[in-house]
Amino acid sequence: MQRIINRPDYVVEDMLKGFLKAHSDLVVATSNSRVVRAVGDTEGRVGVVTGGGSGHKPAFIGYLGRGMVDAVAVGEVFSSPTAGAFLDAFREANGGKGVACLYGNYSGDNMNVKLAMKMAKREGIEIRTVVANDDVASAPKGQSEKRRGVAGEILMWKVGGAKAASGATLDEVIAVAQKAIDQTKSIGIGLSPCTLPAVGHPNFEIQEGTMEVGIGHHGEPGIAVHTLESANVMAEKMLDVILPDQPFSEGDEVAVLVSGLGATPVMELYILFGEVEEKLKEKGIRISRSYVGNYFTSLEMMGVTLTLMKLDDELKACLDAEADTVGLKSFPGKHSV
Amino acid sequence: MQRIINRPDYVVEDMLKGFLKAHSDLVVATSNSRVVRAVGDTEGRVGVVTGGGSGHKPAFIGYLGRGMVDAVAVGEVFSSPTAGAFLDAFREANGGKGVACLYGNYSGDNMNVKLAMKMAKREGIEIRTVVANDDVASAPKGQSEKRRGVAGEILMWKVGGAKAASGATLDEVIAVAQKAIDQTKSIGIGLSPCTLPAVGHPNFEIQEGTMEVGIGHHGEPGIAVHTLESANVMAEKMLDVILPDQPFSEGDEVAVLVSGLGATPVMELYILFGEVEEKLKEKGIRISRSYVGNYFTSLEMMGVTLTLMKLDDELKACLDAEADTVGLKSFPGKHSV
Amino acid sequence: MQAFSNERGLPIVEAMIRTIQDNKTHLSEIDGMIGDGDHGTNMNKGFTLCEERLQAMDASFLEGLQVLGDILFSEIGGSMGPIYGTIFMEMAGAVKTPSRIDEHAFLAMLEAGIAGLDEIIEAKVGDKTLMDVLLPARDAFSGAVRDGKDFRQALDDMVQACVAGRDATVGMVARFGRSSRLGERSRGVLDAGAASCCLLLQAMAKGINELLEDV
Amino acid sequence: MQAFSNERGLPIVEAMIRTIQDNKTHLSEIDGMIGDGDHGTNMNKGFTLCEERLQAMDASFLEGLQVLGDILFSEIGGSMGPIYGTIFMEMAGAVKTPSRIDEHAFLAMLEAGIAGLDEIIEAKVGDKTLMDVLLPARDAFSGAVRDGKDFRQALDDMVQACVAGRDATVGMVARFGRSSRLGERSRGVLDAGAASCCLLLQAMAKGINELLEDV
Ligand SMILES: Nc1ncnc2c1ncn2[C@@H]1O[C@H](COP(=O)(O)OP(=O)(O)O)[C@@H](O)[C@H]1O
Ligand SMILES: Nc1ncnc2c1ncn2[C@@H]1O[C@H](COP(=O)(O)OP(=O)(O)O)[C@@H](O)[C@H]1O
Ligand SMILES: [Mg+2]
Ligand SMILES: [Mg+2]
Ligand SMILES: [Mg+2]
Ligand SMILES: [Mg+2]
Repeated sequence: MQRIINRPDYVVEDMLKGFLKAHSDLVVATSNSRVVRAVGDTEGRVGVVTGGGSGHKPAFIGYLGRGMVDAVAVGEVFSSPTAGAFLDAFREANGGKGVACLYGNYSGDNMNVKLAMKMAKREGIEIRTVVANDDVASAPKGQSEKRRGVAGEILMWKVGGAKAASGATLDEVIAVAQKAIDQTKSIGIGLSPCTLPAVGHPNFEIQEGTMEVGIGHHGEPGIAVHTLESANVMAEKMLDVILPDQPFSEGDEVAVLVSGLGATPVMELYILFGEVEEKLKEKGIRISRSYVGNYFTSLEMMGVTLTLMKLDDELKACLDAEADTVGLKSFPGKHSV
Repeated sequence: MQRIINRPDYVVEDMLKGFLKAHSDLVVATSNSRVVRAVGDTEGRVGVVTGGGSGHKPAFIGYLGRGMVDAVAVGEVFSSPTAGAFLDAFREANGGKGVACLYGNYSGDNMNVKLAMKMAKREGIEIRTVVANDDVASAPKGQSEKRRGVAGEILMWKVGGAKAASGATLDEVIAVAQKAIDQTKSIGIGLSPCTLPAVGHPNFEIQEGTMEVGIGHHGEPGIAVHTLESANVMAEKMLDVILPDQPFSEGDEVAVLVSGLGATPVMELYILFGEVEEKLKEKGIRISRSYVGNYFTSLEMMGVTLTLMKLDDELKACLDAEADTVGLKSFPGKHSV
Repeated sequence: MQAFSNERGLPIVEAMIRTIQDNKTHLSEIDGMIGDGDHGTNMNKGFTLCEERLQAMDASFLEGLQVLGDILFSEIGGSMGPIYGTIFMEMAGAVKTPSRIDEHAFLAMLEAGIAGLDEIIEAKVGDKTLMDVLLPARDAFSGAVRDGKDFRQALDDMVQACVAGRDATVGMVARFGRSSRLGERSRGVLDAGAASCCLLLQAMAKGINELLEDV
Repeated sequence: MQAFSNERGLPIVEAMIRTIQDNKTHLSEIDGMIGDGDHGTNMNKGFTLCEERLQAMDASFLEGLQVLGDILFSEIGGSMGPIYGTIFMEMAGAVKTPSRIDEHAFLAMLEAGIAGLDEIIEAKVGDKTLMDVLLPARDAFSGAVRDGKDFRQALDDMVQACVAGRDATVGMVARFGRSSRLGERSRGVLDAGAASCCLLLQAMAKGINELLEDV
């Protein structure tokens, strides 16, 4: 295990120490060592909270900041944060107008959020949730409540965060975040496993010369193991699953997010994006916002997730709104067209 | 080789196709397929050019954009761009006030830049260069002309780009870029090799359980191979080389850039940053700007580079100036303190 | 009628802590077969933190359960923190600080713990989770109480149901949690959560038994 | 006096292209011992592009060299593009489109190629680079001309010096380029650039020889 760590059981603590120091312009520690919040307050507006296991940098804490997320509950590597952390994140993000908890569909997160909401309610904090389920490979079309949340969460946070920053009500924030994730579909391809520092060896395998289509963000098995193919064929296989699911069709305008899983050279993410762009163009689907990079990773896994969001004017405005976070900065009026 | 590519010999072409599509708001193609330029023109101000081999994303083309680099010459993977590409980049960036070519000290780049400058001079374009040599491990202190340029180049581009954007003269841009790199020192630690797609196997080795201190951006041998140590000891070993070299000493204010080499989880970059911060504080050296992430990579190498820049008011102002590129966006007045 | 003193009931919680500590490796091994192999570690972390916290106070049985629940809530993420945290917090809050706890009070506690879970999980009997122990245990205990058996007998019935429920998970296919991803391949081994739940209820029963007084 | 027609001199450039194509694998193998094993590939790419470009035109010897230089300049990065690009561009520009090229003109071309390199590289004889072939070749040719030998004899002397220079690189430690990183370990094998430079000058000499006429 060729890693830059001190104590394998304390990587999250050690990481947070560095993160808080490095980004003191954007984030601050709170009384709960597993809750980080954005600088500035949410007084008089809706607060946005998320949370999840560690090991997905820049997710989750990298999206803290103006125009995106206000407080994050931080879990162990690949493990849900505690209910207590979610509760404290709710308290931190509460500015009197309620809190939108926008998180991913994993059973631990679901339980901890629900438990924290119960406690928060007793304190009079109004919490509503949107549960991201953009990973189309994680359950069949009819069973979207079983689908996991993956890189599409970033677009959900961006949209919900922009709406909250605009002074919208909790209902409005929830509605647009729900729309964002409803119109977003993702799929991953895994090319190598990853190793949790505390475990010391990979806990799943991907044979050299094969690729796992539909892999999850923690190595959850995909829908098929294929012989390794070219970027062109990968793009095709991914689109073949995503496009009919939404469906995305001729005349649609979409945002495309290609995220590396950690160890794949960014050069290759662009190669894949180039293939996706070509295929979408052939189908008459227009990409008007694009994000390519390591946006939501899985430690040092090799592989990629492809995310498409069907756009409308409201979603576009929210994507384009100014934001200043570690993982995503956008200037007003600046975007790919 | 678990990679997302089409044709191993055409990864640069395929990458550029995707890059240009994904970032059409920031960059545009030129008549030379190996030259990419920022949108907007340099009319009436100094243009900034750089260039180098591919495989270092977001370097080099990821730093094209407002407030940073105006045109980039793109080479094959880990290989200098052609002299022709540098010449065309000069032409693209020339707005009548001369061009600052800010690049890294590699023999191929040196030759191609010199040859291109000779041609440019014939066309009446004034070119001056600053050659980054921040990698202290690549030659002893007295022989800084032999030292390679690594991640410190990013700070040089940021500073030079900001100065050029402010309307300064070519002399002023060159002077501040030279100061930037003179006050910047870097060192890398390699934890795993990387594989060029066209070659198909790693062309150097790093034994499991060891680390190569002082490794170069293409796997150039470092100054020592040690048993793999904790992040704490890595930070110490790196600072032990960097600090006396500048020297950085008590009372200094510095910018710190921790860049992953590609496959190291970003979580670990923060762990290393945390250790560096602590050690610098003990020595009375104050970090007032910090950058942590995959800023200058080497395909899927595991490992990290640590870069320190000694700050003064002019350098700080240039680092903080607004910039809008794929690899580095900064908002005016927003920075770590 | 049989009952035990809430005031002097902390040894029951201590016995629960001990059984988790003693079976840490065993529980992780079971989890390792069809899960990620950390169930013993996860549980041990929370229960040992609780042990430390309790050393610094002079807690009753219900206060001990409350501390356990609080720590699971605030220190243990994943699924075990909220599930066991809910069970113990709800049990602790089910009865209003009585001086003695009889079988009716204990039944109310079991019912409250299970009711709390309703809001956060969906698993039922047959899904290969700790519910395969918890629900039959409650049913056995409440059946015994309904049938007029005394506290001691009811606890015996409960423990029998626990063991039967735990062992029944061997034949099941997991439908929740990490091992559910394996589908049919999850059949043939115990469920880790069922195993820990069985250990905890056994320790609870044994601890209560030792403190039971006829009143 | 001996000379060859510039107009009909393209076969010389074609012979140079062919020798690189024929020795592609060999050159990469040499580079593989102490470099990154791509010298044959790099050279072949540029020279083959030149071959294609020349097919579409009716070039003279000097125009052929110019095309070769241009292509190396614009299509080949790394170190070979600028080094060989400079040599051939400067050689092509050294003499003002003469109808015939004699030994004096050819010497001027060699001198110009080397002078161009001065601005971009520092390597001298003994540094284990192509300069270990190029500089002795020029010296041998100019010495022969000074001594009053004819073009043919001067070319023979040049080729002898090339081979000796190339072989001398075996005993040297590389001081420039990729293999210089190996220090002492770079001793014991040929330098790839020296090998290709020797091949090119040999092909050039042979090509010229075949076209030489007494005038
Ligand atoms: N959604 C769920 N509903 C009910 N029980 C669950 C659920 N998820 C997990 N469990 C229980 O948790 C146990 C695994 O616990 P543990 O290994 O500590 O957590 P993790 O699965 O996060 O590693 C399983 O054996 C099962 O009994
Ligand atoms: N700085 C230099 N000065 C002179 N010759 C050089 C220099 N760098 C490389 N060479 C020559 O180039 C040859 C290697 O060429 P090639 O393998 O094509 O390039 P690369 O080293 O970039 O892979 C070496 O054998 C040497 O003769
Ligand atoms: Mg686990
Ligand atoms: Mg487990
Ligand atoms: Mg090479
Ligand atoms: Mg080579």
